[in-house]
Amino acid sequence: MFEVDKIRERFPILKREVNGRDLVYFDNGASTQKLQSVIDTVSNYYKEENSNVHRGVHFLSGLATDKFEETREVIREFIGAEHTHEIIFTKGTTDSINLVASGFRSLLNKGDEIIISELEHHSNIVPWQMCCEYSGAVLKIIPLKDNGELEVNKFESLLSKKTKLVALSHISNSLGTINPIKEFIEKAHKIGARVLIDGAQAASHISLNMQELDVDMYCFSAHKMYGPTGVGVLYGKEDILNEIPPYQGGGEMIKDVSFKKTTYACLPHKFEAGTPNIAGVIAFKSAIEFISDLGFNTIAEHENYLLEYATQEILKIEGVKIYGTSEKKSGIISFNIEGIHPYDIGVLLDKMGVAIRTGHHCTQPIMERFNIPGTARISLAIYNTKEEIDVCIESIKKAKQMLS
Amino acid sequence: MFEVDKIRERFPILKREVNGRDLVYFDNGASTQKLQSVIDTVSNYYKEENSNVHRGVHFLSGLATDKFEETREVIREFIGAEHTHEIIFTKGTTDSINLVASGFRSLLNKGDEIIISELEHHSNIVPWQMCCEYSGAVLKIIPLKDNGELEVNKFESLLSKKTKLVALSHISNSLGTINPIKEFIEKAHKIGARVLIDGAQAASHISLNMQELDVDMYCFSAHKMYGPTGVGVLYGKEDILNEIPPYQGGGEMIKDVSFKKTTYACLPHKFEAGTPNIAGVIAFKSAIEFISDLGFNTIAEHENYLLEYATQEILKIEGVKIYGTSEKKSGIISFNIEGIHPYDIGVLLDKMGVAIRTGHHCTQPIMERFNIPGTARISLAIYNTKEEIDVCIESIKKAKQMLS
Amino acid sequence: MQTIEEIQEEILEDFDMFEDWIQKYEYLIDLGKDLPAIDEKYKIEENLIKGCQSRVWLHAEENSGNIIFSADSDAIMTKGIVALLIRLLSGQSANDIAHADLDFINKIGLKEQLSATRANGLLSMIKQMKLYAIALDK
Amino acid sequence: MQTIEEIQEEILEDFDMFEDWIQKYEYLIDLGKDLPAIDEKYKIEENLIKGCQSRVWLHAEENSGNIIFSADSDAIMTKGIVALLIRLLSGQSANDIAHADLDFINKIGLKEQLSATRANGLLSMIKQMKLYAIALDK
Ligand SMILES: Cc1ncc(COP(=O)(O)O)c(C=O)c1O
Ligand SMILES: Cc1ncc(COP(=O)(O)O)c(C=O)c1O
Repeated sequence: MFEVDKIRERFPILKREVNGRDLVYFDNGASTQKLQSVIDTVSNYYKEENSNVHRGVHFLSGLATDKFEETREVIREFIGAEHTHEIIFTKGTTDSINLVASGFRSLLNKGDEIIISELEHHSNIVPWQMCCEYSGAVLKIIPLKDNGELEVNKFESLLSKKTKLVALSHISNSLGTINPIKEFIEKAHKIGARVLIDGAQAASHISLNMQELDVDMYCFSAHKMYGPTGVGVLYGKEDILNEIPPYQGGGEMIKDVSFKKTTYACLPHKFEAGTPNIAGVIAFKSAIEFISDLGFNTIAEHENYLLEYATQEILKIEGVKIYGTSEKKSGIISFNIEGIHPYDIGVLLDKMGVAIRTGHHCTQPIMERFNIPGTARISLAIYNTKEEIDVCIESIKKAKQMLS
Repeated sequence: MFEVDKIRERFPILKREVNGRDLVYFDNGASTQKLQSVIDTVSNYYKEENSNVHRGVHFLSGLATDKFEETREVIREFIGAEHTHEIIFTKGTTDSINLVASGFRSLLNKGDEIIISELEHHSNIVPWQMCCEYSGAVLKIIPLKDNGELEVNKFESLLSKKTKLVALSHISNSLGTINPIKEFIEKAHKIGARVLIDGAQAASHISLNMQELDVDMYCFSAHKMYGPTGVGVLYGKEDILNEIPPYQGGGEMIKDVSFKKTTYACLPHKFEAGTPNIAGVIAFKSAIEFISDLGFNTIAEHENYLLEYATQEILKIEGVKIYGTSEKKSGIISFNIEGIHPYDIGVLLDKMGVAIRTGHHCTQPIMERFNIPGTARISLAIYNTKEEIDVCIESIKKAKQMLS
Repeated sequence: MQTIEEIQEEILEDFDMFEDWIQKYEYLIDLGKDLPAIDEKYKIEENLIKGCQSRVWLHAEENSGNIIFSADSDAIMTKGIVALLIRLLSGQSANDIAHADLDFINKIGLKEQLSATRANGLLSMIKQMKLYAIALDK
Repeated sequence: MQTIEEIQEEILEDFDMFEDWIQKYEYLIDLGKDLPAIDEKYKIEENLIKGCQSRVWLHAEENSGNIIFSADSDAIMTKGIVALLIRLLSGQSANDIAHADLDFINKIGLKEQLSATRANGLLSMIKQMKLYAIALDK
C-alpha cells in the first residue's frame, strides 16, 4: 500500500518551516524537491569516487565512468529506448531542445515548416523561432481550445510535405493538458515529418516507452523528477541523432582533431562535449530508481486523487476560474480569482507557508490566448497530501478575503 | 603558515585507498577533488533551500535566487570584473567557448580570421573550426616552440585587419605553459581584434583581474577549482556580450515571447536559458571562498615548490623527457620514458595507488607537433605534498623497471 | 512639507504598530486601494516598468523644482508599496530624491519584496524614480 | 588442437599461480614482449582498432575453416592481453570464435582493462575478432 508519510520521510526539505508554518510545497512543476538518496549519492560521489570520466586509466576515473554510464543504461530502460547510445546527457530540457533546434538549422531549407503548438513552454518555442530565423523555415502553430486541449483537426490541416518537424510538449506545464502525442506522432510520421516531444512535465508522472511511442526525439530534466539540478536527457533514435550535426565542439566529442580535419566521435559522445555534470548524472540514477520502484500506477493513482480533490475544493471558492480542463489532465491546477491579480495570491499564500507559482509560467502565448496576465498554479508531486491541499485551500480563502 | 595537512583534511576523498594503497591524486588538471564545504553546501541546498530560481514569489524561490546571485557577485569580485551581469553561468569551459563561438558565426564575414594556437585544448579548437565552417572565416594557428612556449613573433605576423578574434588558453593543460596573455591581448587590441581566454587551467592557480587584463572574454570550470561538476563561467565585457546574439532559447532568457516577435532579456539572463545547475552554482561559492581565503601567494608558493621538486626528481630517472619546459610554468609535468608507452606507465602507477593521466589530454595537435602518441601527466593541486611526489617517483621507477 | 527622513520615521512608526504580518499586509493592501488613480493617458507602454509578474506604470513631472510622481500597478500588493514610495518621494526636490536612502523598506520587513531578483519590479521602480528626478532636475 | 574452453582453463590456471598483481602484470608484459610480430604490411590504417590511448592492429585470415589472427599494439600491457586473446582464439573455427564466452578476462582480474568505457581498445578488439570470424566463415 502507498503510504505518503513514508514517502515524505525520504525528502528532508519537507520537514522545514517557512514563515513560521510547515512548508506546503506546490511548486513542483517548476522543480521538485530532492530525495535523500539523491543527496547522498552526490555526497558519496564527491567523497569517494570523484574523477573526470572517460579516457582516464586510473581507478577513480574508471569508477566514475562506470557509474556515469550506469545511469545512461538505467535511463534507457526507464524510457524503453532501444540503444543506450540513444541517451544523450544535457543540462536540461531547454539544452536538449536547443541541441536539436541548432542541428536542424542545417537540415532545413527555406520554406520548410516546423509545427509547434500554442501551449508550449518558451523552451519549446524560442529555439524553433531561432532555428527558423537562421534556416528560412516557417513556424506553424497548432491552436488551443478553450479547455486547454490542442485542436487536432487544425494540426492535420497544418501537416504537409513541407512539414519537417513537429515539436510538442507531452504535458502542458501551465494547463496540465496531457496531449495525445501518440496520435500526433502517427499523423506526423505519415507525411514523413520527425517528432520531438518535450517531456519535462511528463517523465516523473506517466510511464514512457520510446519504442512504443515511436517518437523520434524526447527530452526531460532531472530536477523535475526528484533528481539533481543541471542534468537533462535528450533521447533520439539512432538514425536522427546520426543525421544531426554535432552541437558543441570540444573534448570527448571528437575522434581525431587536427587543424586540417577534425572527425567526430560516434553516439552518444558526439553530443557530449566537455566535462559533464558527473555528480548530477550519477545521482540522477537514484531518482529514477525511486520512481521505478514506486511504479507509475501508484504514482498516477495518488496524483490523480489529489488533482480531483483539489479541483473540487478550489472550485467551491467563489470567483475561481481554472484554466485547463482537458479530459486527460496531469496534476496541475492553474487558476485565477475574479478581480485579483495572481501575484497577490502568491505573496499571501507564501506568508502562510504555501509555495505556489504565479505568473506566465514561461508560456506567454497561453496567457495571451486567455487574455490574462498570468495564473496562480498549484502543481503536484508524489509527496503531496490531502491535508496540504486543505491548508492551501484555506490559505486561498484567507488571501481572497484580505484582497477583496 | 600554510599547513598542507590542514588543507587535506578539508578534502574527504584524500583519505581513501586505491588498490590497497593510499590514494595519490595527480590528475588535478582533469578535475580536482572536492571540498567538504562544497559537498555540504550542495547537501544543505537540497535539504533546506531547494527551489527553482527567478520569477518565483515564494520564500524558497527567493532564497535560492538570492544564493544563486550571491555566487555571481562573489565571482565578479574573484576575477575583478566590473559588472555582476558580465558573469554568465554555463555548464563548463567547453560550454562557455561554444556559446561565444556560436554567436560569432553571425558576427563574422567570409575571409575574416580567428587566431588560436597549436597548444589549445580541443575545446578551444573544435568550436572555432565549426564557427569557421559556418561563417567562412579562416582559422590561423600560432605555432609552438620546442619548449612549449608560443611563438610571439609568429603571432604578430598573423595579426591583420582581417583578425576578428584571438582565442588562447591562459595555461596549457598538456605542457603547463603560462602564456603571456596580457601581451597577446594588447597586441590583438591594437588591431581591433577581440580576445577570448580559456582559463580552465588558470583560475585555481593564479590571480585574475579582468579589468587589468582588459580581456574581452574569459572562461573557466568549477570542477577544476575544487568545486562541483556541471558549472562553468563565461566572463564577457558588457559590450561584447551585448553584441553576441543569444545562444540558447528558452525560459528566463526572454523578455517577451509571442509568435510574432520575441524579445530577449538583458544580461546576464540573455545567455542563461532554462533551469540552471542551481545546486552547483550555489556550491561553487564555497570553492571560490576557499581559494580566496588561501590567497594566490600561498597557492603559488606551495605549487611552485612541488613543481620544482617533482621536476628535479623525475629528471633523475633515466630516459625521462619532459614536454613543456617554458620559463613560466604551472604545476603540470608531461613526460615520457624512452621506449615505454605512456598508457603502460599509467596502468602500473594506478596499481600502486597513483592517479595520473595518460594520453593526448585533448590536445592532439601538441602530440602531433612532438610526434608522440601521448604523455604521462602529473598535474598538481594545493593539497598535494612532497611525500606524494616521492611515492609517485618511486612508482614510476618501479613501473619503468617492470616495463624495461 | 516634511523631509524624506521625517516621512520615513512616520512610516516606521505606522508599521511598528502592527502585531503580525497580516495586519501589515492588510495595511499595504489598503494603501494600494487608496492610491489615487494615475491619469489614464499616462498608462502607456513608455511609462511601464516591467517586473516579471506585476506591472507598474510610473509618471513624473516637475513642479517648481519638486518632482510629482503618480503611479499604478495591476497587483494590489505592489501598488501598496508603490503608494509608500510616492508618499515618501512625491513632492520632494530632485536632489533629495536622487540621494534618498530607502533603507526603511528593510526595516518594515518588506525586504523580500525588494530583492533585486524577485518577481516584482519594485527595485526598477525606485531606480526609475531616481532617474526621473535626475533627468527633471535643472 | 585444444578447444577454446580448454585454453581458458589453462590460462586461469596460469593466473592462479600468481600471488600479487605485480607477478600478474609482469606475466602480461612478458606475453606482450613474446607476441610474434605482425607482418609489417598488415600494420595499416584499415587494421587499426583505435582505443583512446593504445592502438591495436589486428589481421585475420582464413585457413581451411579456421581463423588465424595476428596482432600488435603500441602499449605493452595491451599487447599482453592481445597475446592472451590470440592464444585463445587463433586457429579456432569461425563458429567457435563467434560464440566464445570470454568470461575468463573477469576471472583473471583484468576486468578493469576491459570495461566498455576504459581507455584501451580491447573490447573493440574482441568485437572485431568475432566480426572477422563471422565474415570469413563460409
Ligand atoms: C513543459 C516544459 N518544457 C520545458 C521546460 C524547461 O525545462 P528546464 O528549465 O529544466 O530546461 C519546462 C520547465 O519549466 C517545462 O515545464
Ligand atoms: C585548457 C582547457 N580548456 C578547456 C577545458 C575543458 O573544460 P571542461 O571540460 O570543464 O569544459 C579543459 C579541461 O580539460 C582544459 O584543460
